[in-house]
Amino acid sequence: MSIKVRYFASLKESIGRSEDELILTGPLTVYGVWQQANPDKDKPIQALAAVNMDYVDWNCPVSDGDEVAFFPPVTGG
Amino acid sequence: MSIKVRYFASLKESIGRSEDELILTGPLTVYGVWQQANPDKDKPIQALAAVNMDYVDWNCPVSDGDEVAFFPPVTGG
Amino acid sequence: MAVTICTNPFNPYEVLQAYEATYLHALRTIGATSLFIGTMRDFNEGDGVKGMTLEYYPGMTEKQLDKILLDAQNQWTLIDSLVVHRVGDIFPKEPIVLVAVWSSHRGDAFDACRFIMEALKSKAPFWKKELLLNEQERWVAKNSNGYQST
Amino acid sequence: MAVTICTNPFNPYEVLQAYEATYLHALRTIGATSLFIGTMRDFNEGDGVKGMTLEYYPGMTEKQLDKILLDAQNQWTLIDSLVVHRVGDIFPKEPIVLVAVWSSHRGDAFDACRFIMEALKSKAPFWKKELLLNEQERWVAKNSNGYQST
Repeated sequence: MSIKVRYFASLKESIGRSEDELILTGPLTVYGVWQQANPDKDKPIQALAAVNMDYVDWNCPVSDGDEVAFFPPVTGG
Repeated sequence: MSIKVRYFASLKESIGRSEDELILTGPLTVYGVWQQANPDKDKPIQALAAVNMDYVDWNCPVSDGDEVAFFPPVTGG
Repeated sequence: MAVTICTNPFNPYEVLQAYEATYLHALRTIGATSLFIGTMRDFNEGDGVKGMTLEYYPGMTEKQLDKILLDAQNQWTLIDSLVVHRVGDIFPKEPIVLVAVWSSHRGDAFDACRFIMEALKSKAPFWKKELLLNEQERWVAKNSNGYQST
Repeated sequence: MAVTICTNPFNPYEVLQAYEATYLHALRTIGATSLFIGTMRDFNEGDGVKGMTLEYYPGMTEKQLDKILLDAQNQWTLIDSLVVHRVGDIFPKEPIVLVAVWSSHRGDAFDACRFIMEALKSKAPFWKKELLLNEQERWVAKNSNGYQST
């Protein structure tokens, strides 16, 4: 399946990329997507995750075509 | 001593006057001022009292030259 | 800190821009502005209302409002605060009251703005007499707690 | 209900007057308007700040803000609500966010405005990077609770 991965703000800077296009096989969670996209990097402790622009737990399963996003705590307003 | 008494809103309408000028003798409380000015009328249950534009209890003593005001609960805003 | 009683309709957004233009606009420490505008509705307690007359106690009203703003300044960390209140004849859709609080932080601004509004409702000497659709007049007996259906 | 993300400076009072002019100005049921304006300060966490860049997640930011406004409409009795938020390069004194809530009653307006602002602070995907007086850049790690010295 094909997953689009996006990174924002300080997480984007520390990873050095704003997005990945992953081609994956088998059932996978958000955490699995992180591991596939960043095999050499632990999940940042405070990082948040979203699937298709809704907040999700890191153990949420992903589906073909999903957009998965990782970012630090939000600081708007 | 000379006391100016003022009435506002529904209390002014029910009394039929907006103010009284009283010449009184001896120590007197706000409640005493009401009784002197309105001998035939009980103190309205919810009425508030002010002396020199500050809220006071009805047992507050008054002094020569004071402005005493009586009015119903406030309804601004 | 400023308190204004006005007898004519006012546009709260114009009042705010004019007030900020005097010196607040130049400050770089303002992080939060909390505002409340009370407007005349055409209904109250289940009845249609055509208009109202707002009576006040000149002198005492300003004195009590000044005390409320000072109370707020003492309880929270504020930069400035403002109250504008109409008196006289008022019609539906017209603003009755504007409360504005400027602060560096939103918590202080929110808390103080609400405090000022609730204190005004319970302590500032204003009295509303409503003119109902059936031409009857009635004094508003007391202010509500500010929520629907209560 | 409306959510606007804007890349250029905005005047909140002009935005409000324009928004109200579309239909709210004609309503006779509005009794309470609660507003909050967040403005850029020239200091944060003890350091001087020259400017900031606000990043967001196009699509998700609007989606989350829409949900917050819907949440507020479900919890309180509101007539309308509005959020305007800046993104991009921002300088001290410029408005960052405007929250507006129109209701018949002040309790509903106050509660909902504050709820929307706090929910925005904790859930809407925006990220601030500050440019300090010493030319260093720093990402704001997390939002404060909104009070002085905390």
